[in-house]
Amino acid sequence: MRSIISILLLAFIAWGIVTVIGEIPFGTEKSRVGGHYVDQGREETGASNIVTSVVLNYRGFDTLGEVTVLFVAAIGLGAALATRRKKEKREIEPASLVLYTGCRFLFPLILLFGGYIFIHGHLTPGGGFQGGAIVASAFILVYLGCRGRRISETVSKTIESLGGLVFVVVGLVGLAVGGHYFLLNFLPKGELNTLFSAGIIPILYIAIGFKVGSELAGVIDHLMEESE
Amino acid sequence: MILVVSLLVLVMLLAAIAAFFFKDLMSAVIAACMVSLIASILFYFLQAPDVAMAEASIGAALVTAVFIVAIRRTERYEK
Amino acid sequence: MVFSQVIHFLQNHIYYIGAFGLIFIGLLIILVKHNLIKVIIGLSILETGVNLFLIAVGYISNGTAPIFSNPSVETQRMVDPVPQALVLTAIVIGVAVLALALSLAIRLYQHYGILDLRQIREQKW
Amino acid sequence: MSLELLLIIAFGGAIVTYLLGKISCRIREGFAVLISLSLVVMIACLYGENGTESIYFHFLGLPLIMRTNMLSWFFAMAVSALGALSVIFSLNYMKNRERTDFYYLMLLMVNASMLGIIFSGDLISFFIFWEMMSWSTFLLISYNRGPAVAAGLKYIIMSIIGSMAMLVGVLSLYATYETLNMATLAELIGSASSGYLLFLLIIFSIAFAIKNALMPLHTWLPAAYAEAPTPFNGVLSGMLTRMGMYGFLLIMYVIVGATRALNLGSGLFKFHYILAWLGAITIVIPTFIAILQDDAKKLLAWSAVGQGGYMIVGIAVGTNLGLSGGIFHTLNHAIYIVLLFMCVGAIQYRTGGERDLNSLGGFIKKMPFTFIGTLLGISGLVGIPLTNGFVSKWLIYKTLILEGYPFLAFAALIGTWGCILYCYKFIHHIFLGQLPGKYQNVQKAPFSMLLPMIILSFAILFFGILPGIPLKIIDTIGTSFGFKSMNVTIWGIASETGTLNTINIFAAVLIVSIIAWLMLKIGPKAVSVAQEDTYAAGAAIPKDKYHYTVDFYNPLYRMITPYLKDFIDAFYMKFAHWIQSLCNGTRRVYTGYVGNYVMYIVLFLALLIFIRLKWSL
Repeated sequence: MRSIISILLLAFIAWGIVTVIGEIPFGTEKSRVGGHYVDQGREETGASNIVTSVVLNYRGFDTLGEVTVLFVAAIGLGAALATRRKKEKREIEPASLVLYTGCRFLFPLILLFGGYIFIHGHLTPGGGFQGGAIVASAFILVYLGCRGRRISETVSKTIESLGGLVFVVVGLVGLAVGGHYFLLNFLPKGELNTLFSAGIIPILYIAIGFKVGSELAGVIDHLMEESE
Repeated sequence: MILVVSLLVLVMLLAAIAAFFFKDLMSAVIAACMVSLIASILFYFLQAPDVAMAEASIGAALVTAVFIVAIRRTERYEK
Repeated sequence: MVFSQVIHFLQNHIYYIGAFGLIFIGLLIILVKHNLIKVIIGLSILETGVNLFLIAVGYISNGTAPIFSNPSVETQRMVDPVPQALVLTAIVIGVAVLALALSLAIRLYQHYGILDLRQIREQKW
Repeated sequence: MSLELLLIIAFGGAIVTYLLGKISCRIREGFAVLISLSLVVMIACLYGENGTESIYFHFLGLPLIMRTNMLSWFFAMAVSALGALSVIFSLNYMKNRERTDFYYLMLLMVNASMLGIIFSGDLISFFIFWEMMSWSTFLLISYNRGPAVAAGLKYIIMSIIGSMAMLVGVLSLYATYETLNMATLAELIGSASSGYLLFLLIIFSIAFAIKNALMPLHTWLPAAYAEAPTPFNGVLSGMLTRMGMYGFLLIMYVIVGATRALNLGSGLFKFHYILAWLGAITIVIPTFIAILQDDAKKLLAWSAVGQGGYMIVGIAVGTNLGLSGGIFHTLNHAIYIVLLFMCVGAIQYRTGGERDLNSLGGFIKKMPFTFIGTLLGISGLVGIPLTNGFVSKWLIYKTLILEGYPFLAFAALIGTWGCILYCYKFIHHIFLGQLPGKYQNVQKAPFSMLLPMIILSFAILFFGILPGIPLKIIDTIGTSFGFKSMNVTIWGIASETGTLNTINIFAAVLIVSIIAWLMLKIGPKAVSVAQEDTYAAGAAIPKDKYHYTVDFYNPLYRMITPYLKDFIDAFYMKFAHWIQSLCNGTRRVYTGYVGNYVMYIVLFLALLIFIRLKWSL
């Protein structure tokens, strides 16, 4: 009964949307702000990747909020799953030798790849969030493959806090130097398409990369804590 | 080109419908993972490599891992 | 003739169809299913659909990705970077929210031993 | 003597008392007594200062003003004196209780904020002190845990309703006149339309009627009185509840002015008529509810509601006699109700908190001073000549008869009859009758409890025999409101409207009592017989079996109980249940099931699409 009503309602809404969607032509330029970013972005921010310059420079404050949401979600998850830890540790069946070695071998490579992604965020596709996720996936690999090995909680918390701190401090320095707005790009822009360009963007993306990586790794850690 | 895209969309929708019907939550999660993966390919076709990368690494990998961990801590079959 | 019409239709609408298909399937899962984890799966599918729709709206025909990786792209049009930045943000927030929701689901399961929303009566505010 | 200093001493003394309590109990108690006594002395020094104003602070751009005049001196004197006596009474009563530091802090805080209310010369500081008083009272009422918390909650909810109504009035005054200084407002308000004045009076009356427990809004009072710590009951019933009276005087006679306030409305529906009739209802119904009570504190609480009606009737009638009667009754009622609560407190202190009238009895031999105090207290409450209650009730009756309100006078008379019944029940059930076996070893009340009781007993007689002293002050207040003077003499009143001469009454009572004493002396001596001999014909029955203070007014109970359930409380409860079921209906929509919420969203979307397709907006 409920499913029939739901399907009928959704079909009605779908029909309504079909009548509307024809008015949104596919593949045309719809906003001018995107054009402006594309045209002026390189001169204004020095980053080759316009998405990066939007995320970290034009809309940097939003990103700070996003990082905060991530942080709050991680805290909430920790709070929701916080239980009194059981003293006795169950015997964990070790993984096979091949898996264990493979994971240990792959782990630094994945970390390296993640680092590459977020260091080159202003030049190539990718950036702090993607790189951070890749770093976190390396930790998932370790959790699943090499059982019993964990990242130390203090270390992950420290890295995470430092990442957030760097973001805020760089933004505040920009505010202090320029006096106009938060996250002012106060460092020299450098030469386009080189690693040391785009001012504060690589610094911020590295900070975000560390922060997101440690945060997501912490989330996984919390989730897996008792299941093992 | 457009036929490839159409095929991908079709597969994606089928995977989503499969996620609706599977009683085994693990299978449903894998179907959802497939949806994310194909979505990331579509993002790449739409000239959004950043998003494609994020969707592939986060949507397809991390979310699936989180789901699997959660299912292991609860129960596997939808009653 | 019919074939070219179909091609034309697909070219204009296939991404929208995919996006809204995902949205409606996600909504349907949330509306109909009672299992909490299934509901969260539906949420994730819905979110993917919304992201796909946003990127599709920002697409410009024959545009390139908004990255000046080599000098040859300078002459071409680029797709809108703003929806991409938004969606990038949305994906990351999505995974955080999803993880939080799942942790709450785990907590509920620990407390009630069940994931069926209809049978968890005390969760009324 | 500046008023700022007075308030600083009052509030600072409360806080210092709390801090001293962390060091030593004895220092704290000594300091609390010292502070409250010094407040009495300082306020006494303010006598005769009139109209002095001083700005002590700026709040949101509004000057906060303090001022003195005779009205505030009168109330401040009563507040500080009764507060000091209550503090002295608390010394023994509160010993060995927990959280005594907090108790003293809040008691002194209530006193200080009442002084703030009385001395404030603008409405915003009036409101601030009013709120401070309400909240510290709430904390004190809830001091004993358990049912006290519920009582306190009831009090604070009604109090908040009242203060919000008052805030609306204050803001509307500010919006109209851009000042909240009472003196300036009193001048400016002369030009206001009578509709606006009616609105003002009604909106302020809600606040003050709640505080003064006027009939439809009295429901907080019995529970609060019954559950509050007994030494605080004195302050609560004596002065705090009567802040509502002060408010009525302030808004009716100080701000709006007597001539305007007494002419609002038309025909029978004049504002002050309706107020007087509410007062009359408040006299009759709670008095008879008081008869039904078996709990000593509840009985006094309902009695206090009833006596509040006399004051309202007195000031609402609006002549110089009535006004004097109302104000004087406020003072008198404060004196004897504090005394009666202290007596109950002494009984409770010695019996371990017993306040059920049916299980007490025969304390006359054990606690003679408390008995004499209670006797004088109920004499004042009933209005027996030579006690202060007589004078104020006489003034009110006289006014009602002179001004031609026979029905109001009849209501007041019925109230007095009922008053006699419950007063006799009160004293009989506690002091007369059979002493229950378990209380054989009860001792006299300690001196720190007896001292305030003795002082108050003397005050009852003093104001009863020499009513001229307070009436002189009250006459000054009345003339400052624009009423005619009453020609007060020290023995009473000697004017053409009414003559009261307590010297004659005193002489008459003296002669009668001498005759009675002589008759007792001359007539045959009574032989004292052991109670067992007459009651059980010599057969040995345990003493507790013939405890005859139960079911005292049984026929009367049966007659009036069906009519006098606390129907207003029941009405409020019914209203609350109705609201609750309404909210439960809402909860059927918000079920806590995710699917339903999403369904609402989808339905709303469908509605939007339907509207768009239908009218193609």
